Amino acid sequence: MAVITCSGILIVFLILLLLIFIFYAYGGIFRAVTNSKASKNKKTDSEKSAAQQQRAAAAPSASSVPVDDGAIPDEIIAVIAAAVAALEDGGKYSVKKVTRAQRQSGSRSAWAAMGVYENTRPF
Amino acid sequence: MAVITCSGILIVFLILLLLIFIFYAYGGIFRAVTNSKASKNKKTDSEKSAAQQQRAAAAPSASSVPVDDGAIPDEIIAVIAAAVAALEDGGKYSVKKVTRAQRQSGSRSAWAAMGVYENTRPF
Amino acid sequence: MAVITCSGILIVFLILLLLIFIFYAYGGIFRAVTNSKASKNKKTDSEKSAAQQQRAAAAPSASSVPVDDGAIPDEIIAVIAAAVAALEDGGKYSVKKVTRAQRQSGSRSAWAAMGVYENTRPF
Amino acid sequence: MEILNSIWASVLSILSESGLLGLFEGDGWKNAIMIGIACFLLYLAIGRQFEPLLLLPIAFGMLLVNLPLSGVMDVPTTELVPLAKASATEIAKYGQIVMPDGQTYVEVAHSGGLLYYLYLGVKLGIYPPLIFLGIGAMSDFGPLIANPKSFILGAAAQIGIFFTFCGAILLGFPAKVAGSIAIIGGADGPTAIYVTSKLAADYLGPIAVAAYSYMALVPIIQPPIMRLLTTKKERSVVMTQLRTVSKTEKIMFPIIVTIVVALLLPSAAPLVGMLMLGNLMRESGVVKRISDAAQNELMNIVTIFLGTTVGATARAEVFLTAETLMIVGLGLAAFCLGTAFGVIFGKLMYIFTGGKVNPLIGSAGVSAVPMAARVSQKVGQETNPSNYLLMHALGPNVAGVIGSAVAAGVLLAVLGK
Amino acid sequence: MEILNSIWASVLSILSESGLLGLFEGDGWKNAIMIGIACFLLYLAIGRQFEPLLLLPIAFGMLLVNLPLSGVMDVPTTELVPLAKASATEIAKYGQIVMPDGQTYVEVAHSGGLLYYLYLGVKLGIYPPLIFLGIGAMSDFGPLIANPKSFILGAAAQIGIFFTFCGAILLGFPAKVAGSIAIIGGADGPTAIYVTSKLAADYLGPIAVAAYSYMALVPIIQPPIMRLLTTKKERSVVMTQLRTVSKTEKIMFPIIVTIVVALLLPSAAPLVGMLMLGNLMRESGVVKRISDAAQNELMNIVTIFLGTTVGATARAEVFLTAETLMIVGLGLAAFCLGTAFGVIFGKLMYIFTGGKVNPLIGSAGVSAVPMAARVSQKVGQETNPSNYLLMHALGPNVAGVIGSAVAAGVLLAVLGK
Amino acid sequence: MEILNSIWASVLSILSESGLLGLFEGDGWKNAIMIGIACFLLYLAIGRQFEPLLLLPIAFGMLLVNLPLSGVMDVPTTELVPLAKASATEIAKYGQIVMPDGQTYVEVAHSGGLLYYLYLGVKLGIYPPLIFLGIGAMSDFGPLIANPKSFILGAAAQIGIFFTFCGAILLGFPAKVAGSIAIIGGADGPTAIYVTSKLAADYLGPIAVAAYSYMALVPIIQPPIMRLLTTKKERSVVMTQLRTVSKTEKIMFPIIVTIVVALLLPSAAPLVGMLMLGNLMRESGVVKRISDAAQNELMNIVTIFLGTTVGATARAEVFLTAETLMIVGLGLAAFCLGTAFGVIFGKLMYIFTGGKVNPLIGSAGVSAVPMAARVSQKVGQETNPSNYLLMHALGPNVAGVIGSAVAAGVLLAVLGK
Ligand code: NA
Ligand code: NA
Ligand code: NA
Repeated sequence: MAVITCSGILIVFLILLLLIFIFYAYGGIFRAVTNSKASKNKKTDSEKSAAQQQRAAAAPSASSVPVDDGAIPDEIIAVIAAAVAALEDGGKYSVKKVTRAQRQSGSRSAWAAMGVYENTRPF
Repeated sequence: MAVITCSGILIVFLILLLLIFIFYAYGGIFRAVTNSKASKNKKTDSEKSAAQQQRAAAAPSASSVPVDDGAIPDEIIAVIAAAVAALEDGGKYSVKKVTRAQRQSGSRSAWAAMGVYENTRPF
Repeated sequence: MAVITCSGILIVFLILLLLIFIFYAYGGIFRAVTNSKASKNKKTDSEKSAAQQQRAAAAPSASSVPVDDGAIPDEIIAVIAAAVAALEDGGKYSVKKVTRAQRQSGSRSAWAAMGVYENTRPF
Repeated sequence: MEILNSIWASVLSILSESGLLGLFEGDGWKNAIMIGIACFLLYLAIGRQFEPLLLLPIAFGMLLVNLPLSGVMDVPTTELVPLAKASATEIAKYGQIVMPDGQTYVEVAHSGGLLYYLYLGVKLGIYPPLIFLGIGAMSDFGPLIANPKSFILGAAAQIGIFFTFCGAILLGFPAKVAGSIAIIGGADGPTAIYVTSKLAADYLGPIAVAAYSYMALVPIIQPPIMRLLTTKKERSVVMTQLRTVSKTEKIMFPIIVTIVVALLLPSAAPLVGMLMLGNLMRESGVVKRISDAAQNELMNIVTIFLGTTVGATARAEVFLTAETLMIVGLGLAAFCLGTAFGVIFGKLMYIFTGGKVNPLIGSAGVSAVPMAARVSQKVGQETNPSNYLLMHALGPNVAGVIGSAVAAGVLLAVLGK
Repeated sequence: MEILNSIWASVLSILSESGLLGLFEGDGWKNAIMIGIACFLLYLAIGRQFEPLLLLPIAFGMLLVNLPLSGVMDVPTTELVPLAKASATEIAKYGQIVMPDGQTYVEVAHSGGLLYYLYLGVKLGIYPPLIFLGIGAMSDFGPLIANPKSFILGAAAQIGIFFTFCGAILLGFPAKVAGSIAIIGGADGPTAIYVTSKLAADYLGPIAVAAYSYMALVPIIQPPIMRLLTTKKERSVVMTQLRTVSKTEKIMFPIIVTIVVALLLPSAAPLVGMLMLGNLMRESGVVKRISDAAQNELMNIVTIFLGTTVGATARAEVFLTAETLMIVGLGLAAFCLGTAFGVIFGKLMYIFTGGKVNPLIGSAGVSAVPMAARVSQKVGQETNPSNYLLMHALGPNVAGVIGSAVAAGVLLAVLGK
Repeated sequence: MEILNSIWASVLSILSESGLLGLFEGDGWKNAIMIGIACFLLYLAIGRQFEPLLLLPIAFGMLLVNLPLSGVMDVPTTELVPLAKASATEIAKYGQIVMPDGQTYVEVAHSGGLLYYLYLGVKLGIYPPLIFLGIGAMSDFGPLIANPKSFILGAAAQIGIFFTFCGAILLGFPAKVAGSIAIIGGADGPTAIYVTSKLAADYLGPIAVAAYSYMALVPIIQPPIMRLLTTKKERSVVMTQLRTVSKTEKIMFPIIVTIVVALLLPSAAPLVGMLMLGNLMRESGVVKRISDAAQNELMNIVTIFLGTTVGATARAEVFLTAETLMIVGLGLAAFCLGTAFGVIFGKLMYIFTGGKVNPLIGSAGVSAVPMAARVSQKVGQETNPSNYLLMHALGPNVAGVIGSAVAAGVLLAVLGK
């Protein structure tokens, strides 16, 4: 019993310690690689955010509004966010999704049909 | 056969009559309790709607704008719609849905992650 | 082996050729029928779109905005559509859905309950 | 040249094993008729929108199973292949057995048809309670809680079930089949399928078709009966508004109903239990995720499987009989009787309450939610255009769902041994 | 007159076979108590929102199975009916067999109860891995990848499991049951159910109820232990921000964890494998359709089935025993020990890192995602209101999920033979 | 001290039973290679987006099953435990049997692995037709109805299947395996899996991987063949616009195709029937609920199960053989031949219609919807940038789906006995 207990604890630790080791090693490599990339990315990021701040300046506190879905140009999102923020007045809501209109099947053109198939092709 | 028929009908009635009896008794108790509560609630309700009317007055015709998801005040939707329209300027997108923010995995902050987990915690 | 191969190919072709034959025949009949109907429909269609254009006149090119879900009064849709359309300027996308708030179970009226049941009646 | 001959021979052999010939051999003409019936049901489902969510899959299942040799409902079988004729893989997989004749065989397993496997959910009584779970999660029992005497109307409309049971016995049906036919009068699809799968699975096809057809015909079948049995004065009664029902009452309702019904009538437990679990998930307000799943993904998937496989039980040999015609007739009788008794009890309530109850809401007790309630509303407005009976009719309407589940429990308890 | 008598006799006979009488016969009072417990659990689930997504179905399953004769968990059976008593349909369907007594019988099959069939997914170990698939698709292992030493805390919080195993053995439980009780300390519902279904399925009811109750009580159980074991100075440590984790790292994480854990501990493969498959679907970003399905439709449906059927294992005879009380006690001990060891190892990390680690994040290692991490955050803010530990606590928190799956694997490997 | 030794011994014993050692014993190196292949396929799925919706689960299933001892695909077994060694619970649960050796045993049941149970849906031929149901509900057969002669191209592109069947026979494959390999040329995943599960289930792994890989490679494999076989003049043909198709025609299409195909070729009924039921649900417009369910929740869930379990059939001993290389080669040949015959028949149509048909749409007949149609469009625009062939290519494209289901039916009819 004591044997099972102790060996059980030991094995759990051994396995998770092995994972720690692997991910430190792996993460180290990655950070090295990523850092060099990141320095480039940061620049473009900061440019972007500067632009965003400027634009958002009209509407106070807009910068804290979260947005998802990359498909929509940032500017539009920013404006919507600003609009929401301007009126929300400390409220709890924000834009969840701003996506392309997805049309109903009947009126679907060939190109739209493509879009549907695109998701389903593998089957 | 006639026995099955009649006893069947009898049992159906017996069971449903028992349910009637239970829910009349139960409902009677409840109405007594609820009535006293209701008189209080009604007051706050009328106050709320008064406040809403006031707020809506500021934005003309906004009150008639349809909204999905009751969580978002009407005025905000109207402004968003306008904002999108204002900037789209030949753009291809429009407001599909305006709901509470549910962020995508990538950019999710710890607090947003909480929100997701909240739903899933029991598992 | 060669027998299986050739007879397999033959059968595939036989079956699909039969389908071709059926659908040419069927389609021929249909086109005949549909053409006569279509000529009538076109007329009503054009009348409809004329009416729509009139209504949309306030907002240029609004007539191209598709709308689904009958639940929302047309006027309201029209206003939103107009707002979007006014700026969209010939774009390809549009408001996909503007629906009524779907209320939580508690506060649903009898008529709203109908709507729910409507979908589920067959069960 | 010879190869061309053998190719042609091979093509002919494949086609000679096709189902087309099956239509012209033996009882094949029956299958042809069944295909025609399936197409007619498809027309009713699509063109006339007769309960399309179930009638369309039922009709398509009927179509598939009656295309000769399609094998979609084949049961899994094993075949004794002499050792000499078995392949090495087969021997490795299934082993060898020596049979009493002294020969060695390999017992090769052949899997069943697609719809056979999906049909297990009907056969084992799984799908109907799952659909009831979804219905419970969609249903608002508020109008019933506000006016519990609606339960009487929900009980009265089940009387037709038991009278039809009598009739079916008198027409010579065995008791189990008679019970399955009678339950059509419950005007509740999953209940009818559940009872039939337990008592007389061979009759699933005609009974399901009849049940869903009559449910679709509620707006045509009920009004004449309602007008016949009521006076103009009765029909124009305006009922007082229902009280509001608190959240706690709505939460307690499914728990109490489950305990009462399942204690008194255990055979109704699966149906009533799942209906009430669904409703509890809905009214509790704390498990929206799974309440939505019960109403949507689970119910939709089960509907597809249930409809298609119930349709696939309608093979020509069991469907194309005089019995089917009798079932259709008895089902109609059950339905009309249910409506009539609902209205008659409505009249009794009109009398006993001194004219406060409009008897038209009684017909809604047959179930067929929400169409029957809407019919009450509509017939009421014919007499008094400003009369809104809908909310009051919803009480008997949902009571009818519970009522037919209870009636199903009685039939299963009495006949199911 | 005579017919009225026989009708009345028939009604009495049906009611005498009802479950109501069952409550007053033999051990029926135990069922009555179980119904009371089920209602209390429903109150906890709905009124107090104790893990309602699972506790509500569990409690309802418990209610249904303890209504006498409801039969919802009946196993399928076959009955030998003497040839003379069998109906023609039965003979055609089931064939005849000659028994050793020389008589000819028909072996009639009776299908099982609804929940019996749904329970197969628990019994065969299918549902818990599928729920892990969904959890994986919902989980963000970023905080763990950014700070791999969180794994130590995720391991430490499992120590309680093994100590409780000792305690359960000392209290006289057989080894397999002791392992199932101990895993409650893992604070992970599907893991507890998976282990118990493999080792001691009879104890599913009490173990699942205890596991989910304690998970719901995390905000009440943990803080006192955390405050007791830490100094104010320790609790006020502000941790440095975590580095960002690249997409590639997030994609490699589930693959590496699967290979390492499943290679070293094959018995953990189903749980860890599915958790990581779900996470890979999420992080890959190329299979949104099925990643969403795993998180939503699949998980919701499985949750309904899992909860209801686990509850339905809680029959009075296995639940109303002194053992259940011991299980509740041992489970609490396991939970508290897990929290304590997490905090203690947090203190060790505080010491070894020279005060850079706040020991409060250690308690999050018990799993109970994300509540335990939120508790760390909250207790931290009591001391230093501007301290945001949440992100750092999420690392041990998700490590705890992997940790308890590994501990489950160890228990299955050692006890599961 | 002694206890430390025994703890250490216990740890070593657990690790010695781990799968890690399995990689270095006997054929374990094969598993290591398979893990590498699985990781490579994961890279293709995620990094290169090769049909990720199925290749990702397939690769992960392959990974799991090749981690030694993970047991995820273990079949359920029973074990004869001598009475003395059985526990009381086991004796109560499984009963006792006296074996021919005179000893009393308890036959203890061990349940199978997670993926074994999920795999039953593949083995019994359930998943592929369900996916076809979803595809049907997603597909618009309008372009095919508008131009029925597209069926010829959909048939022509299946010729490669039968030639490859010849080739596989010549390379020494048994007929059933040859048929399964050949169906890769149908460029249709579920069809390939369905045929293989019926004819040669052991080959599911390599055949599924090959099928989905080539489907992903359509934009790379097809264009050179298309350019080689057509002249610039042919490629620049602009086709006249397709007529509009009425709703009634779209509703009749699935009914007629089902009846014709299932009557002539019953073995194609499950695939074609479900494809057409899905399409009927879509085009009828009256059952949106279940049409959406077929396209989304049902298809997504089945995709997860299908992919993972098909991958889990790829154990080293069946995958790491010269046969797999041949399968990959034959599959490629089948694919190229299919494309070529599609284009060649396109040329014939070009000739017979006096240049009204662009032969490039022929290659779309291989299925691989909609990628193959898009390739036709793209190659067409290389020559004539203002040429829009997409809509015209969609006709042969969806005809190819029906065509390969018919070809599958032929193979099953001829080889499946
Ligand atoms: Na009813
Ligand atoms: Na844990
Ligand atoms: Na094809």
